[in-house]
Amino acid sequence: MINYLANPVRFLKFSKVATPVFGGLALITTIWGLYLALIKSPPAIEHGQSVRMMYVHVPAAWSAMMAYTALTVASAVSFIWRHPLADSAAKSFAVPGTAFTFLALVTGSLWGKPAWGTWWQWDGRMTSVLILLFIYMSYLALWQIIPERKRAARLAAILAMVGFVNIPIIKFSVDWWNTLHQPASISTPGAPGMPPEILWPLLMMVAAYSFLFAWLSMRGIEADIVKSRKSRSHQIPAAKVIIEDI
Amino acid sequence: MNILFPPVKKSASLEVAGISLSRGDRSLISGLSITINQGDVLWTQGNNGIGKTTFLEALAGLRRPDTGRVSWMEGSTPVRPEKLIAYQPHKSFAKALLTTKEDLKFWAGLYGTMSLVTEALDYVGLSEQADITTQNLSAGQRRRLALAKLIISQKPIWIMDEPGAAMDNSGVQLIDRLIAQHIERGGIAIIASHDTSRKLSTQTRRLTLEVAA
Amino acid sequence: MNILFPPVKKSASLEVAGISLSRGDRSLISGLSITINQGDVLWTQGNNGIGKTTFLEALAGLRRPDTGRVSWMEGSTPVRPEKLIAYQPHKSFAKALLTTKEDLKFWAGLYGTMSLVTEALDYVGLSEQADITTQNLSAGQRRRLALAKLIISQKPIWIMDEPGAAMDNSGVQLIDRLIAQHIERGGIAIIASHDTSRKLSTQTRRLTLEVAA
Amino acid sequence: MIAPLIKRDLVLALRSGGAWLYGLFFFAVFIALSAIALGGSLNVMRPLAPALIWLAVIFSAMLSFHSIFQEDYRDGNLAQLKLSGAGGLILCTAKAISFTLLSILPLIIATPLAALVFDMSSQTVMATVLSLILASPALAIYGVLSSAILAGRRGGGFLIVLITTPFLIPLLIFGIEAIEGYSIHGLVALEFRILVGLSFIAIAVGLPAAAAALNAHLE
Amino acid sequence: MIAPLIKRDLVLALRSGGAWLYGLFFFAVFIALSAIALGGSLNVMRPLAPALIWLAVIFSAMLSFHSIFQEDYRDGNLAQLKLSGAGGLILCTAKAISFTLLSILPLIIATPLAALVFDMSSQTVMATVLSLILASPALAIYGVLSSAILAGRRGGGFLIVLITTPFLIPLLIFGIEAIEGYSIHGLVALEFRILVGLSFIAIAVGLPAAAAALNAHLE
Ligand code: HEM
Ligand SMILES: Nc1ncnc2c1ncn2[C@@H]1O[C@H](COP(=O)(O)OP(=O)(O)OP(=O)(O)O)[C@@H](O)[C@H]1O
Ligand SMILES: Nc1ncnc2c1ncn2[C@@H]1O[C@H](COP(=O)(O)OP(=O)(O)OP(=O)(O)O)[C@@H](O)[C@H]1O
Ligand SMILES: [Mg+2]
Ligand SMILES: [Mg+2]
Repeated sequence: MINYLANPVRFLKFSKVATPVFGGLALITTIWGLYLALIKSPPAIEHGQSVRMMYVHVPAAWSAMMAYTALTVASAVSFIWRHPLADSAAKSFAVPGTAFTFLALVTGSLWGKPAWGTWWQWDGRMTSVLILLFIYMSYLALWQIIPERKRAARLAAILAMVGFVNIPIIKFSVDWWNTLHQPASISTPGAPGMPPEILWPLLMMVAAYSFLFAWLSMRGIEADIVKSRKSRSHQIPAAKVIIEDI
Repeated sequence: MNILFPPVKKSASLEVAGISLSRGDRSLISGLSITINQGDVLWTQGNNGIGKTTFLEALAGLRRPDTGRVSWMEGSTPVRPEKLIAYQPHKSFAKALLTTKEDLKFWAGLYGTMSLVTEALDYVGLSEQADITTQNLSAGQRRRLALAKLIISQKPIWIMDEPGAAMDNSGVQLIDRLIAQHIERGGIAIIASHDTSRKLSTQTRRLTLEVAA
Repeated sequence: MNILFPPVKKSASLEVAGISLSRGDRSLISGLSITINQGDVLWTQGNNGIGKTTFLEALAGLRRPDTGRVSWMEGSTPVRPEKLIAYQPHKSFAKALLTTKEDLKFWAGLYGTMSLVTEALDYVGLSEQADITTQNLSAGQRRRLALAKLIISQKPIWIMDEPGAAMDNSGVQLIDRLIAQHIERGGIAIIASHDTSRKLSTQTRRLTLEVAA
Repeated sequence: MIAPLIKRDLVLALRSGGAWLYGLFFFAVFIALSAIALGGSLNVMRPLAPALIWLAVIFSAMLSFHSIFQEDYRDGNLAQLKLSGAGGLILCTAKAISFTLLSILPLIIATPLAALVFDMSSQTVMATVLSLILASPALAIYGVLSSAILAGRRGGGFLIVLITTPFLIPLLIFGIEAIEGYSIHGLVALEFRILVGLSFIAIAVGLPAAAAALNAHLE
Repeated sequence: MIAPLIKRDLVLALRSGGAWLYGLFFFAVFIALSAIALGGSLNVMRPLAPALIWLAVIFSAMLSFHSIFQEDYRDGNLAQLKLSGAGGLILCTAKAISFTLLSILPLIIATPLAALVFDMSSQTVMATVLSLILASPALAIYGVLSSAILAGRRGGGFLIVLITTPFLIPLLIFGIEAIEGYSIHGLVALEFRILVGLSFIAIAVGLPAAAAALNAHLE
């Protein structure tokens, strides 16, 4: 499947169908999820109405990490096989990834005020998510400042792979540092679990974010392919070569 | 002088198979193939901006061709370009704050040819400048220092980008003499130049790049 | 083309009175006097490292002679060198991140000759490269850009340090044509060069620096 | 004459892939790391906030000082600028203005955001911003001066720190004190007037000195 | 192969008119200005001292990062080094070593002096020095990595700050905590082991990544 799609022409053919599908699914799940989250679900006992922030915050945080993982995989493929499609993919994963990270930070900090009485604390999780934002930003900036595409792709891939060490740090920071932030309760196997009226909207929002991510990435890849084609089409012809003995 | 030019031990050659080169969105060379063997001199000519420097960089392994490949051969085994290539770029790459001799010695240290340093400086006519920092060298003296680095590298393939620029007459003669001696011992020279190409060995060729119609 | 070479308004000249120049502890030129008048071409020749560049820098007012003095005259009044001199150094001084056109426009803005930019680029053969950043120019293209800067400066005295280095044949012809047109309109050209000096005006002189016995 | 010079610096900065943001990033990282290092508790940090912001500005400006003339000197543009007739004073003024726009202004704009992190009172933020604005001519001009003195010296960076520190210490001291002064006397606080005075001294003494230093390199 | 590379860096540094002292001066100025900005009372400063010293080290190292490969890239030496057969890994190791010697070691030596200013207990000084020594491989290697990624980019400086910050924050946090840990557990404090671990990760991941980045520039 991946091998098949690795050809840009076939990829474009595939994405012509897939992109609108992802877009549609994103739209439906977002509307449905928001309805469940904001209207249908009950306010929490300790957090009151501000619990609704969870439905935006938690999936954003998860998606940010998921996007980074995808970015790392694409970067590894690009680095090892020098595949241009993997470059486009990596670059396209980074943009929504940055947005999700930013969203997680903002919603977290908006939630922090009612929950802990402060917008910001330098605790392990917040700090490591802030670091994730820095890494995403450096990654995108690197693409910007290096004009030669192939070189930019390789260097950005290296940065992305090294930066992956931050992901386990985010995940386990709550266990390593003593901290304000909520330890994992949903994503821990065997945990008591949440009541379904909270779990369902959450899962729906997770689905919405995932489809959104897929849709944005596909559009990014398509645009990138088209752009690199266009620049190749305006060419002065190559020089004529004459080799002779003297 | 012969300690500067001992015979090449293993014969080297360079195989270029259908390479295409481009810069930005401009394609410069497309589908070029050529084999360069022991004892060859190849002059690369063409107008400003046609792609000579870009081509030489590809031959030196400093630029990956868009398509096609360059193979560097020692006998009949492919090796890494580092084993074979010495490259003199447009810009001399002397460290401004080192003296001429220190700069040369550093490279000799890497190549394990420390014993050739004094001799090489003398050969290119920089003995008097040995102890001034390279930032104070004149334009031509800088190019001469770069020539000395070719010598001490003791590599079989020399790639030279307009070695004659900013050189006086004796300098141009020096270059010819250098190349001739290098070929005689079994080396290869690839030169980009706007001067007329001179026959410096029995196997001298000219590669001309021309604007396509 | 004539808008690029309008006649010089006030005649300029350059008086060198017994200057001595040295670098570090090396004395290069001692007690040199020469007067250079409207319509003069002066070729400066000599071996690498003899002191040509150092001499030109003194003429441009960028280096103070140890003894003696250089006077820059407009008619018969001495003026500051900035009023008269345009200088093309060895190294081209284009800003790496500006495009060719932007770089030229910046200087045109300072000189108040914005209307000449497109024409000048065309004249030196860089129209196609107008929109790529100067870091991507080839060696010869860089030198051509420096020539365009001489033109748009509209200064009467041109000082050129080896303008022919790294230039192709058409480039060398371009330089000759440029100098001839500049002389025709009443300018002065002082050129350091290793090529043979060519007679480009009725008042062409050669200044040769040689190693003293 | 001055406008194209400033414009070129701005274009080059924008073209440089964000190099002009260097100072801003350093500012942000400085605030962030200081907060982490000092333990992150707002109670410890709130009283230190104006001082930390002032330090961040001083250091991040200092970092950009050495590059003011360096590039132009190295690539031969400074000599050409001299020949173009743009005098030293014009050049230094242009550099001071573009430095202010590119390297100081972003910091001043970012200050209210940094203040958020420290939970500063809006009055203190006002006073901090004001003190920075009043001090910025002096900051820029001493940078231009030291960069002009050291243009083209390889590794001038460390000397820049050494040369500018004596000039920047009074700015730092009065800048921080002005913030306190504001809470008592408001805008007429003595320290504000001292800052203005320091900026005038910089213009009257620092700019001509910088121009002279520049000319000394080119003859 | 590695010795001549290190030797050249050292000679160039000594020849550069003191550029290698840049970091040291910055360190000193940072300590001095912080002391001034924080009001100069020992009671306020003593508890903050380890944090301030760590910050000074991190910032002054950060300042020197961008120059690690910049000059060699610009003047064409990096390409020539590649052709000389000195592989990326050797080159990066050499640079990390010379960076440690030139830019970190002087700071570590200066730390006891800085401690004097803050009137730190000798035990705390010991712990501070130790934490810095253990962290220095990681500090140097992340510098080499970011400089390798950005070699030759004009104005890469600001990105250096951005790229290295994520890697330096853990060092800073554990470095400062190690100093506290030492007062309780002595040398076996968990944080010391974490610092050693971070340095090992840097060697295992950072060095090869830096070598790969360097090669990416030259192909
Ligand atoms: C800017 C501040 C914040 C940041 C950067 C942040 C970041 C994150 C991240 C990265 C996760 C995913 C962790 C994982 O999958 O293990 C997460 C999950 C979560 N966050 Fe936050 N957060 C912030 C503030 C808050 C606040 C104020 C609250 C509520 C009081 C909160 C409640 C949660 C909850 C309940 C989860 C789900 C944990 C789980 O079961 O996995 N967060 N946050
Ligand atoms: N990003 C880019 N976009 C478009 N054209 C580019 C780009 N980068 C380089 N070029 C062009 O590619 C060519 C590179 O040529 P190269 O330096 O190999 O020329 P050359 O034959 O060595 O010329 P010279 O004799 O002047 O040294 C130049 O014409 C240059 O203008
Ligand atoms: N500090 C110094 N000590 C000794 N000699 C020096 C010093 N600085 C420069 N020189 C010498 O002064 C001379 C400067 O020459 P200049 O650059 O003017 O030569 P040129 O005639 O332009 O040569 P080219 O043709 O190579 O450009 C060189 O020989 C150089 O070695
Ligand atoms: Mg070329
Ligand atoms: Mg010269």
